[in-house]
Amino acid sequence: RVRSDLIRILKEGKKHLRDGHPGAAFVEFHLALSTARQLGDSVEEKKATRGLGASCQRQRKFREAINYHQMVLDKSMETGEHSGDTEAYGAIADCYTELGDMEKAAFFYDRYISRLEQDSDTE
Amino acid sequence: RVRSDLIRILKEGKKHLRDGHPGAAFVEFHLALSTARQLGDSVEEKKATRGLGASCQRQRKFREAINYHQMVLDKSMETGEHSGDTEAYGAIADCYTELGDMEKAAFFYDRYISRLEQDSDTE
Amino acid sequence: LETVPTIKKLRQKVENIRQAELERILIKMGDDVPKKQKKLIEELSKGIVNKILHGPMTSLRSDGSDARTVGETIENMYALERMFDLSTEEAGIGRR
Amino acid sequence: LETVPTIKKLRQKVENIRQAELERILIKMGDDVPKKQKKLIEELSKGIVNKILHGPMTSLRSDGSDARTVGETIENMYALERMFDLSTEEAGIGRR
Repeated sequence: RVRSDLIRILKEGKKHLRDGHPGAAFVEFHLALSTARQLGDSVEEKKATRGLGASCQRQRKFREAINYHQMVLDKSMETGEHSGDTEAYGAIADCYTELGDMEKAAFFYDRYISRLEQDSDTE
Repeated sequence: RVRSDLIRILKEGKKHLRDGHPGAAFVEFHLALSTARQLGDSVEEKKATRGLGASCQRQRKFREAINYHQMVLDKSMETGEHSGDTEAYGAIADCYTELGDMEKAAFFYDRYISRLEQDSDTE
Repeated sequence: LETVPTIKKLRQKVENIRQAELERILIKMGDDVPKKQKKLIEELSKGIVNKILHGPMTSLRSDGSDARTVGETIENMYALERMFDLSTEEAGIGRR
Repeated sequence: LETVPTIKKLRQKVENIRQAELERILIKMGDDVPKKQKKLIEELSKGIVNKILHGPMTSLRSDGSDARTVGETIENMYALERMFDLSTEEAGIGRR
């Protein structure tokens, strides 16, 4: 598989999410994740992981979603490239809010807010 | 003069405004206005007029500024093409606020606000 | 902590606006936009939204950490809920 | 009518953010962006900002016209001034 496949699969996943098919989106993002790993592309890997998180959230699988969003943050730590972190913090906080854990939600929202004024959180 | 000149002059004007030279900006926008009229380009004519209004505002010539911003609205009425109207309403209201005429400011802000949700107010 | 759900709803509301506007403009642009540019356009939309949100979001998260009172934070919350119609807002994620 | 100056300041504040972000991204894009695209990118930035502003702006202009009380409008004003630091804000026009 090549990079253009990966881009196409990610696009498919997003389209499914938009159309309200999180289950189908999950399948695409899963394929995108393994493709990105094969290609060694950590930025696209984070996008795929974030897509998995979003797919889980839409299915109200919040614990699973938190795990995926946390994987984005872990990857950023590993690579030192922090694109997507703001959104990951926000999404994790959203999940904790849904789970009724307001303490943890507040903790992650604070991280999210502290990054809002930073210049880039490109997708 | 041709259209590319006009674009260049408008750009100069904006640059002067940004750099805090409203007097120099006024001169450029004035030239742009007559150029746009020669070319019969009403959209660029409105941009030049708006530039004149902004230049006056920065010099705290609010009455003059209102006249220019009103000319933008008049042009829109004449042509039926309403780009720039939202901004013109807002700017007129800003001027009245500066002049202490809160009644008129409120009147124009209401028009401004009612246009905020519309799709396009391209410059 | 009472303000936490409001943060979520405000984030959602503004994200929906951002996505709708972004999509509208990308359609207008057509298919000939290079990927690098699309990325920058998306970055622009996030930059604007995040910088606008910073103030309101901070105003919802200031219990104890500074001089601002809890009462003020709650007032900010009510005001934001009124302004953005957040009480009637569905708490869906990313749906439009 | 007490809220009128706040409308002006909020407009200004958000316009400054919009312009700064727009400029930053156009510089990143370089000179090879066609004029038509630049126009659409500008339209995107205005579209996002205007749609976000609609709620707060409306909440500052509702004296008498609907059930919302004057008191609520004033509370909205104070909240917005806190959130966006509008009282300390210079009332300059388009300056950064």
